[in-house]
Amino acid sequence: MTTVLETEELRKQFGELVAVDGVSLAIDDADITSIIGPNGAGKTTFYNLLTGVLKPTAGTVRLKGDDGLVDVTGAPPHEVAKAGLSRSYQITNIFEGLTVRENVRIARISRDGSRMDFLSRADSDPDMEADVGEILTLTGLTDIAETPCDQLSHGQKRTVEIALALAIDPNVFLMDEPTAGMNPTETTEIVSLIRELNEEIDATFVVTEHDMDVVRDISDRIVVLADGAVLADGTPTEVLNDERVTEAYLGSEGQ
Amino acid sequence: MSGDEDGTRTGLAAFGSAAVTDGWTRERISLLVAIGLVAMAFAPSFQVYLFTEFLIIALFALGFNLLYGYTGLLSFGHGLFFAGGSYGVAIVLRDLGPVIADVVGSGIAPVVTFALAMVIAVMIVVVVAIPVGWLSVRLEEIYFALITLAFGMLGFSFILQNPGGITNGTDGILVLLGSVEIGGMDVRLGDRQLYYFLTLGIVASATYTIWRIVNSPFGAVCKAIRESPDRAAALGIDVTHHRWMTFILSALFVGIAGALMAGLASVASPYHAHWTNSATAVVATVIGGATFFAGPIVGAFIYLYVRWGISRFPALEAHWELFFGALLIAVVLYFKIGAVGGLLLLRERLFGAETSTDGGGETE
Amino acid sequence: MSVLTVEDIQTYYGNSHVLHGVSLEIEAGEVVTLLGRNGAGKTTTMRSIVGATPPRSGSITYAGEEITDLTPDEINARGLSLVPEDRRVFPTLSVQENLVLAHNLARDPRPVEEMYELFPALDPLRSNNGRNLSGGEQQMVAVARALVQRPDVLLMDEPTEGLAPVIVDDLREIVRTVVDEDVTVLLTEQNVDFAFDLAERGYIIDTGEIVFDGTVEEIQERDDLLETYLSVGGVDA
Amino acid sequence: MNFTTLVPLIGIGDIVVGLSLGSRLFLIAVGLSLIFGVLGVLNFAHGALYMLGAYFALAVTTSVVDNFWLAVVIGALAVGVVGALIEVATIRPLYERAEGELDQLIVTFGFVLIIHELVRFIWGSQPYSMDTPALFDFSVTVGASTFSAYRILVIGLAALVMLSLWLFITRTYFGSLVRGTSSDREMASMLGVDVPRLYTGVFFLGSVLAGLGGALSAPLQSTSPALGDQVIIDAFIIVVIGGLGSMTGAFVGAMIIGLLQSIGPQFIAAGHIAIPFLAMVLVLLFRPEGLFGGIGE
Amino acid sequence: MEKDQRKIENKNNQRSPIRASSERNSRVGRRRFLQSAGVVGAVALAGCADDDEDVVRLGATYIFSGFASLYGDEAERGFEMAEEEINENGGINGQELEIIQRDTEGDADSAIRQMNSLVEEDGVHGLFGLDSSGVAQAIAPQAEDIGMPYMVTHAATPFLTSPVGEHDNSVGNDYVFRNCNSLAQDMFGAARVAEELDADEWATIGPDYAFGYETWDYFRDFCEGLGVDAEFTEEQYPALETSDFSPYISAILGAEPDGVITPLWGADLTTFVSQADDAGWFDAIDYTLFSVGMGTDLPAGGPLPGGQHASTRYSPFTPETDENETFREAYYDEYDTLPTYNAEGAYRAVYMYKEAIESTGSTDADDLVDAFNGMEHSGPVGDYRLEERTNQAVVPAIWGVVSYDDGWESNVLDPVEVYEAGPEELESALEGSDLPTGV
Repeated sequence: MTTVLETEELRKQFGELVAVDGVSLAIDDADITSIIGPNGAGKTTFYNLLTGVLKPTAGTVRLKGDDGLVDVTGAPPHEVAKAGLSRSYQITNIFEGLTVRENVRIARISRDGSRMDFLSRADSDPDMEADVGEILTLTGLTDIAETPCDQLSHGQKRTVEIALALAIDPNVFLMDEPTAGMNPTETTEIVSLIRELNEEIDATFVVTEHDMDVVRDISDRIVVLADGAVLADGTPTEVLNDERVTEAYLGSEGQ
Repeated sequence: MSGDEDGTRTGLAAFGSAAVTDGWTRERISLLVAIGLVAMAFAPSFQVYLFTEFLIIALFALGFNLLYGYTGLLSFGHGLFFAGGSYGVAIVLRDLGPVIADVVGSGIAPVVTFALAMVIAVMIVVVVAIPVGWLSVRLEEIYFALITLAFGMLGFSFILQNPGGITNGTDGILVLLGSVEIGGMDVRLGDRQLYYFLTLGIVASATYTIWRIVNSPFGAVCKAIRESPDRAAALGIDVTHHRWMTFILSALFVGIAGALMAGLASVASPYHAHWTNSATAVVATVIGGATFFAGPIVGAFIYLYVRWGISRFPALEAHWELFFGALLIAVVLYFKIGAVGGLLLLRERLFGAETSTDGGGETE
Repeated sequence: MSVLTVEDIQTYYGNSHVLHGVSLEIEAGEVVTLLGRNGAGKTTTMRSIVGATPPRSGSITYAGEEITDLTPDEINARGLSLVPEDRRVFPTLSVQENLVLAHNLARDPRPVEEMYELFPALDPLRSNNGRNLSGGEQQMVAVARALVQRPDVLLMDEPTEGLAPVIVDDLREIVRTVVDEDVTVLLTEQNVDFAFDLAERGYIIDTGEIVFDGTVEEIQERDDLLETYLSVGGVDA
Repeated sequence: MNFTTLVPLIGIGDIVVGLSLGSRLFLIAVGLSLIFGVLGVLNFAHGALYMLGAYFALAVTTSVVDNFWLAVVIGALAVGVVGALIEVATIRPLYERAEGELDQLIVTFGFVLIIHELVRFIWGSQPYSMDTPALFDFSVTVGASTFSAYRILVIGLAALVMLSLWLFITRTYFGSLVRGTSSDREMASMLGVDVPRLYTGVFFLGSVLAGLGGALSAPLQSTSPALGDQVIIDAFIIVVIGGLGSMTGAFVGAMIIGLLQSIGPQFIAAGHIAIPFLAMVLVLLFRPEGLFGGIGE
Repeated sequence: MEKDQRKIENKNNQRSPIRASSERNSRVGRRRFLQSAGVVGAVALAGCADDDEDVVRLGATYIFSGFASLYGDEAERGFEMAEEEINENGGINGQELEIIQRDTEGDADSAIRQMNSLVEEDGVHGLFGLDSSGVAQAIAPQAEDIGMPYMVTHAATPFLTSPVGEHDNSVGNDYVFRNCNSLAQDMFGAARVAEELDADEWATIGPDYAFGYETWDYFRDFCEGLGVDAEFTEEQYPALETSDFSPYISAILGAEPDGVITPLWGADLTTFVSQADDAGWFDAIDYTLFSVGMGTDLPAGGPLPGGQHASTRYSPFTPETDENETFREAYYDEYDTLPTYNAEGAYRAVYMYKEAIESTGSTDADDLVDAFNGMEHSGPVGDYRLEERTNQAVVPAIWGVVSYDDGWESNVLDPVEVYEAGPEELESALEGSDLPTGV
């Protein structure tokens, strides 16, 4: 097992508030790691630190590059993305005014480095179109490929979100509540999609999720964050039977 | 427009027959537009002038909209690049005209000079746009609008100060295109029809290029940035850098428009850099509809022809600002997505055709 | 006789269709909970009722009056107050100003001082600006700001989110006190136990549709519902 | 430029001039900033409203009642009414629009043209001058410089307006409504604030301030339809330097620009257009939010 | 307290702006409406304008919008009066005269578009107007290009009537004429005034554009040419539309000149005078020469302080001819104020076209150009000719002292001095200077 993403003593403070408090984690290649924790535990801030949206107060983030781990601490989001970290958002963040195909194509263009090509037609590269088609097939979006995204249902938008993350062919996928707001059928589909990708292309996933079924179902490993720090870390069986975790989730109900 | 015949002739013939046989096809419409544009040259002389000016303003607005409609950045200082184009041409013609005449001989000198002046003018614009854009794209939304306004006005005051005597201060610089002798005939470069065809050729090519750009991978990324800059960044797109590149491209096309204006109006005026001139592109774009490729063109048409229409009626002309202001307000209030949007909605009502608010014109 | 009736509302965000015909009936003095996972449409339902995101079709009636197309301030003036999910304490206003603002806008408000008795933790923070409060303190202000208006209907969108267990206990007591004064409450929660403690009836919403309604006891008995719609079960229940 | 003769000139007189210029600019900038801070509207017509203030005051003194103070008050209030009408009729429908900001900008730009033309139609293009109110119609000489006592009055009034506005916004209940609504319009509405009415009220207040600035300018400066054209650009610069939405910022920014315009030309003959814009570029690049924060700060 | 008295005088002068202008506008408005109705009709007749031989059409291009629109408004009074008079008296050669006005917006692009439209769409037979020198310089080659006479009635730069090639900036050609005095003629007069005044040190405060700089250049060169014993100390150029001139005023006051020449105009002049007054300017500086001060600012409400020197391109009282008196009285009846030079220039331009058309019996552009070249004409301003070489009117420079006239309820120049400013005078005074005379 090689480490593809590593944080060391990562810390983020907003004024008095310590949102992330010295998190050290090493994510292994081809694993699906779930990060869970109650609201306000620092999951979103942790994600923002990993992806370069926020600069950490202290600590480092390293990503697997061609020659071992590369320090990307404090790099802007687009560089982190290029270094191989792709994210999907908890609150859907896609290019609403464009069609599904255009959305995916843009991600593919970004990966391709043809961003500065301003004279050929965006849809003229057969290799790229084939790739885009493949991603659409893989994510089951082919039928609605030409629909503008602002006319999609919530579940479809979530899927586009994942398709975008997928299209830049990253080393690590960060998924912030990929099933949020989906109905059971859609959830099942997303879960099997993640598992499929994990098995077929050995993709590494870091997932936050509220739905414990999903967590139990897909995780190779679970990390529990509470108050900005790692409360528990291990296999699903270990973590889900940890008393501290139960407490953290149940709050006063445990008493 | 004319020239290299043989290969194109068969192509044109095929195109023409397709146009005639297939009903309201794209070919047929294009052919009609092309015929209309050529026929325009034989309209009354003033209409040729006005239409030439319209083409220039349309290019101005199209260049502006590359940055606004496609990348989401509202510039209030594109007059700077318009002035860059007009002054570039004026200065080259004034200071290098004689030198060039010495080199190439006086016969074709005006043509060579003007061509060279256009190229140099556009280069000057790009050289100005590089640092101005680099600084400006660090900001977004209203702040971007304000910093571009400030840069535009800095350019305006620079021109007024007449540094080293190159800009001739408030008077601006006269632009005299001269004439060439072809087969014993004296052909004036500034001749209405000739200059119309020249402008038409350049504006049509530039418009086609902009159309290609917005439909290119580069343009797709622009649209992505417009929709969601942070999402674009998360996909590995350097948003700031991409905006910078768009800024430069946008300035380049505006510079071409400015250069053409210098030739048409025969003067490079400091007011080309003034914010009120920058506002022309903004207003034309808003009137036409920023989300449509053709929006700025339609907007420029309305802008210029309404102003002209008003001037034809003394009672209106005496208070044209009143009517123009009222028109602006009416368009903004009653045409939510610009005149093009309004037209498409009308078409939808009449023919039941499907219309989407974005990209109607840009992908068809 | 229901005091608040939501009938078959369809609500959109832009072009995105969020609520697909939601109907609710709440009787005066009742405490009703609306349950569902993230993104199911709970918040949108609340926002539709208070006029922040008016439905495109369907109707909402309050005390016999159609309020579907009223503006949020008009609905507030009829006695409906919302504690929004994201608290939305005015960041540049002090705690006192936040409360006074709400107080002065209501027809028949409670005295502001009463709020400090209800939330003693806020007392020393009177002059602190909203943005300098912790999440829990903000939540208290948000609840107090709604209560000070002495609403007839109190809508609370996930009031326990981010609160320490001790404060959740306090909040439960406060809501009970309020309920005793014949206030009608509509409550959404992810913390189902909090909801079950307070509510008599509940609706379960999923992808913008009501999938179940019944008494709290009925819901509690249905493990399948809890599993499927509320991600409750196994370890964290 | 002869520096030796100029340097000793920067004395009280220049500072008084700079501050009085700054005071007039403050009155227009603070209204602009207030409207932007609460409504999010960049009101291009604010300069035209300033100009209207001067005309209304002139019209009152010449045809209604020859009392300067009454003219200033009536003029300012009348401008407020015009502003409120503009807001209700043409800006209110645009708040919910996706690209609303630009639409608002164009609409207010349209009003610049309309107000210009109406003023030209009613009063003609010729510049008018207004007499200094008798009470302040004397010159003050300090050292080498002589200036009108009226300038001191304008400075005092601007400071008074700043203080009252500050107290109004930070200390009163209505002020807290304004601050609350500016930070979270929807929440304010859900708590019972009639937001459209509050917006109209703020637009009215901002317009009154512009009208007051124009009316107070009338004795210092000639009144012509173009009075507001330059001023609105100065006001934009001030608001950017001070911070969009900030009253303190508007005050400090106005005084900075006033003093720059008063003292600057004596050193840099060629820079009077460029200097303010240069200052604006620098602020935008290094502190884009301006020197001060938002409403009430 | 002489200053205070002046203030009171000015206060008395000031008529109600509301009443005065509403009277004027209701009248003008009605006429404009009728005019427009006529043109709507004309347009409806499918642009038969060119074939309509019964009408003589002239295009009037002035600034009717923006900060300089007062010039357009003044000119409009002049040419409308001429149009009415001529048509009431049988028109031009029996043809009706129609004047079409267009707004140049003070901008070269617009001015050129309007000019082209007037010539090509309305078929005008001649053009007149232009306030801005910058615009006039841009228009000049265009007028030559389309071969249409252009009678400039206001723009004052000498380069406009200095034939191309004489100086780098010269744009004069056969088609551009000017019927009012130029900046060079005006400054010649100013130097003559300076010659007689007890002032050694001179300064200037002028608008920050070509007009401001050229005024100072010509003033200095004329003073030197005429052997005036003068030193030139301080120059200040505030931008157009400056709201506070005080810093510039203190700079000038600091240099302690004896005399100042200022070409400030319009709203800027009004602002300047009131602020200069507050700063004690008129106590500290012996002589202030207002070079365009008696232009649009002559009327009753104008700001010029009594006792100072001012020039005008036309004086309603000089020369004391019947022609001038008739014009003055008619104008006063119509507009309730004395005519400004911009009104007179526009008025006279129309009559110059009338005379040219009647003398040649033709409305052909080239015939008109020939008629104008070297034309001798007489108008309210007096008898003058257009100089053949430059097409510049040989009109005198008129300088005088501002004083209030109770009878006219207006500022006038009294006493007034007229300085002949023909080519000979200017050439000899400019010997050694590289500035062209433009005459």
